Amino acid sequence: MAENRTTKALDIETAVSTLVPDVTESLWVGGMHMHNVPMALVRECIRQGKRFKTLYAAPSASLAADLLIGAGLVDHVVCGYIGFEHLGLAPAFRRAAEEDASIQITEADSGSLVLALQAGAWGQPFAVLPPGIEQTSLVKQSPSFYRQVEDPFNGTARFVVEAVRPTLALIHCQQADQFGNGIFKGSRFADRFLGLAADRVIMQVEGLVDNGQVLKYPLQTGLPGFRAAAVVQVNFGCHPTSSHRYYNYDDVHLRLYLQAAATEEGFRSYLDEYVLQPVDQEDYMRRVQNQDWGAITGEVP
Amino acid sequence: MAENRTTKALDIETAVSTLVPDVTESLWVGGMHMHNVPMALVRECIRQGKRFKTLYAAPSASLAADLLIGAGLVDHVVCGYIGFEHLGLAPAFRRAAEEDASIQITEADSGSLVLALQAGAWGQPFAVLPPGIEQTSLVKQSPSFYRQVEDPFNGTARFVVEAVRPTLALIHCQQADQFGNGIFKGSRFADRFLGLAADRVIMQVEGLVDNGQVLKYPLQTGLPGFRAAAVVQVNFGCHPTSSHRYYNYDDVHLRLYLQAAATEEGFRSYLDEYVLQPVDQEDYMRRVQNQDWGAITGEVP
Amino acid sequence: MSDDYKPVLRAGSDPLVFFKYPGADSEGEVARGHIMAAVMSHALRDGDVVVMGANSLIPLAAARLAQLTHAPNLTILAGASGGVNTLVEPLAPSSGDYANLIAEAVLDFPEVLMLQMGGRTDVFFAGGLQIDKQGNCNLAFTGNVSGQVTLRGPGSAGLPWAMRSGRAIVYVTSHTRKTFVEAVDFVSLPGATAEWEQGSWGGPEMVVTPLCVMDLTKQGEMRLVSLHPGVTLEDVLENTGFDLALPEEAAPITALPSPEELRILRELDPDALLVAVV
Amino acid sequence: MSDDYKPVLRAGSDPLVFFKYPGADSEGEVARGHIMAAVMSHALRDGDVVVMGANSLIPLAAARLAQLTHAPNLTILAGASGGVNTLVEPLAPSSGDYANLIAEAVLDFPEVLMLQMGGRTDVFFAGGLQIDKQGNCNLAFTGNVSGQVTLRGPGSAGLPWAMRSGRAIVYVTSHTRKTFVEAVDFVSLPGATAEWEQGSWGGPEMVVTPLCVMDLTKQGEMRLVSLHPGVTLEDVLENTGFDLALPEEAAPITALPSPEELRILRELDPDALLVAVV
Repeated sequence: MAENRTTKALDIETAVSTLVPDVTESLWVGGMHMHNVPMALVRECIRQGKRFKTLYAAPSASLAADLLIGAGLVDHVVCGYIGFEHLGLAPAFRRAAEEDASIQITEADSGSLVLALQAGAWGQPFAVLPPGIEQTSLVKQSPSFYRQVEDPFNGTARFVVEAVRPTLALIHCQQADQFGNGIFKGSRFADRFLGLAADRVIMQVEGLVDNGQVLKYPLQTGLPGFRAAAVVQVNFGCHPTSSHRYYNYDDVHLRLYLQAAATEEGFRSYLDEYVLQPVDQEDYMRRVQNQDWGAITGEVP
Repeated sequence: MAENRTTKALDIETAVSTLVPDVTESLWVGGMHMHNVPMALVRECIRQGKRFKTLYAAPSASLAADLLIGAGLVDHVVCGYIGFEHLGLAPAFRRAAEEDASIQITEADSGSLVLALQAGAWGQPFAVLPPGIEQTSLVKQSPSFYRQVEDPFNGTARFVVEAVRPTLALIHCQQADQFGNGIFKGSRFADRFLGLAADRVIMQVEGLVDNGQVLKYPLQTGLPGFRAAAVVQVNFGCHPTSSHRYYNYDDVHLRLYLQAAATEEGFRSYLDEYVLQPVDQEDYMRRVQNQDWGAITGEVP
Repeated sequence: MSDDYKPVLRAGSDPLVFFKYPGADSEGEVARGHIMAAVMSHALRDGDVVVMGANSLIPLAAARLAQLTHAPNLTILAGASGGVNTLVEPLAPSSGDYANLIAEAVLDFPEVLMLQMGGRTDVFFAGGLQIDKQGNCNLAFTGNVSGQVTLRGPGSAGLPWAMRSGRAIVYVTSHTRKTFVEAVDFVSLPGATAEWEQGSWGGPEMVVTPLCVMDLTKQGEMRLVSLHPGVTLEDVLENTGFDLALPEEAAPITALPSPEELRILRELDPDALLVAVV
Repeated sequence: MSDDYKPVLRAGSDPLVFFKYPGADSEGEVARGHIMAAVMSHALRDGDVVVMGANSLIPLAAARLAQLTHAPNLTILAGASGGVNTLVEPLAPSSGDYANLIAEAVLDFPEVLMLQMGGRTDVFFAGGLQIDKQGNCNLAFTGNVSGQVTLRGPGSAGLPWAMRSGRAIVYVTSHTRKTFVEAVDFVSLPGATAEWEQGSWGGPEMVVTPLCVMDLTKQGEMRLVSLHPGVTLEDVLENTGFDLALPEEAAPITALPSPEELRILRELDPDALLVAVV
């Protein structure tokens, strides 16, 4: 590539301050459960007080959604799944739903949300759902999300959902070159798909690799560079969630979060200690005391 | 895996005779243009006189479609694209469309057909098309293919196409294990997608690899084994189209075909010489005289 | 897993070296988790394509056990990881774990959903905050008619599509009156629908709990099938919030895993998660 | 490519060793293919995402030329191959060629369609059996009103979605009255639609032929922009089947590629396909 090609590598503070509007229409965060969640980017968004009118939570949102909701930065969540899998329910989301009505929740499901995202990616105005959804409580609970059309091929009533084109997607790849060609070293979850679909993508990576390595193994590129607005290198950026091939999730820290966030006060002090106070990722890592970070900084092939 | 797991490796004659009904509802052939087309399987289907009520020709059908149409084995073709790219138009398809009316042609486009296939794969009854298609002649030409619904979100009229679930897909992978785990060594074209979508998949490969190699590099598996009904090993099975990393397309032979098939008599003698007469792929290869097959049998990593 | 268990982050590793859990006593008791896994395994058939979602420790062990015993041609789609035919070496508590990529293929998660919703799977494993007499499952929230939410669950996830995914095997790790209710507050997974009764849709085939095995009658009512060893009929009825249908004769005792099955389950599960989970 | 050119099948090769075409005289004349590629290159902007379909020899050369000169941040989606930012080493006649996988990424073809139809590209290259005054293109068939097909083309392929893919650059390798007609028999690619005139949709921005460069006026009529060297206005008018709009002043001569552009085009194209193609 020409030498005068513009790099997309940015430091995390600059990437978030310049590429995330103070009030963003909609956000979709990559990863699933306790895996591949771009937590450093999410923490930076919270630190900078970015607000999100709508958060799409699917296929399986966890800590990112819970922190954003608990921090009061989300007006409306379209919920397919927010939880912590075998570790428990989402405490801040619970509090928002059970105790106050400050947040609007659209009850949805992961299949319909992924189909809505797919419709958005293809420029389809809406997605037709397979039969069966009419047997659930969803269509009664969320009548503006699940609408009906008549099937022109056989006259049957079909439920449909409007296309979703997220304004912003935050995604983690294990590696990328400076032009945004991202490499997944393990599961791609829904992240390749999300990266192809969203209006703007900010990509977080463990390490930057040379463009020559991307050219040598193009079949392993998970997301082509032109879809990324910026690439942000952060060590252990998914912590306490996992980054396949690099590190597992930190279930001690996740349990610490769940215990703390069980009360509003506990949530506030967790937020303060691990999100608002740290000046950068290194500072964050110093505050996480149950990890021997030095033991796991080895390079991954 | 347990030692008593059933192999899916079959010889090509058995695979086609046992897994392809004599009259098959619908067929979708993998590959695009002069690349990755499972020609040995297609020739075997013709040899066995298999008939296909509907042939889906998209994103870019070429020799397979032209031979099947010319051989009179297709009743109805839904056409996104049938041609030979820089080498010219499809001679048998031309003759069928220009001279006789023996075949029904539904005029369609590749985008709508891929969306129809996607809808079928997801169990969606139909796919909504992006706006714009109403400005083409397609919607007037094929009113039963392109239908209309009212968008329940804003009242606009939208065109839609019915979901497609092909009864049979023929697909080429460079390699697979005996359980059908297929590996693409180059472009996947629409073939991974087709393999996930079709009712029944027969997979043709250049070489069989050990299941242990699949387990060692699972990220390179292009199609999971359970989607394949059979795996058929054939040398140079895509010839005269290409198999990435193994061999390029044979443009001398493709030109020979185009020249021959320009007349009905020429088509018949090509069909006889290269499809009906050869007793097997080796015999076919002997009849193709412009290739030094021995020079290119090297193993591919 | 005990609370004082402290894993460290896994160092970068090649695909065949995985995170090791501390070993557990493989000579210990037969746990409820072992019994549940074996029961589910027996419900799987050779050639089945089995898909599971979040928190699928027991289903994953069950599917792999079936593969290693009576169902060598069974296919496992291991939830969030996208892993197809993971070797389950070792059994990991999170469905998205890297351990599940010791596998034959890795699908993007939308492809897993597509196969499930497109009807390309034979068995779907599901759970819920609430399960009712008709087999309906609720993973969204509980609450009263006035709209007050009493327990906010994660959301309906992939449950609404269970009827498109073949036979649903419902499982829970706690059997109480809070879980087994007369009627769920919210239907995430439709149970005995008219389509299920007519046989045109999939639906709940079996319900496995730490106390017992249940199924649905042809009329779509939940019925006791067998009691786990040491569990009485009264234990089950006291902990079930609706009138459970009973078999015509006294319910038998759930079969224990065979010695071979137990050996396999323990080998897959060096951390004895199946002992800890229930 | 001459008809007696006989390639052999390529042996198994590693990703950085590609099929070698026989070299051509790099000191030869400036061919129409070179001029067309340079003109198209100039129409591309830095940062553009450029998508092309079948038979895209000239567009591929043009896009790579732009990348190597004024548009280093341009992205190439190389048609059927799915290759993203192929190095075009060497230029290959088929869009699905393995040579296009010397690239930064390889997309599945449905993903290429998705990006195109989803409006994530800036430039789409298109052609047709027929092109009319309003820029409509026909790739399906020609025929008369009674339904008789006179020339069966391949089909509309991805052309219906050009208006969703940004600026369309239309190109043909023969400029005759059979190609440039008053009104196409079938609209595969809608040209100057009302939406295009209002600026809310993309549409044909430039038409490049072996004789000249054209564009569409704001009113949606095709207009001459420049004549290739050695081509007269009469040549163009004689070979165009409709009243071509003319620029206010005499049409200039199309700029030749600069020596540097020509050097790059010849380097990308050792087989001189750009010389043979027109």
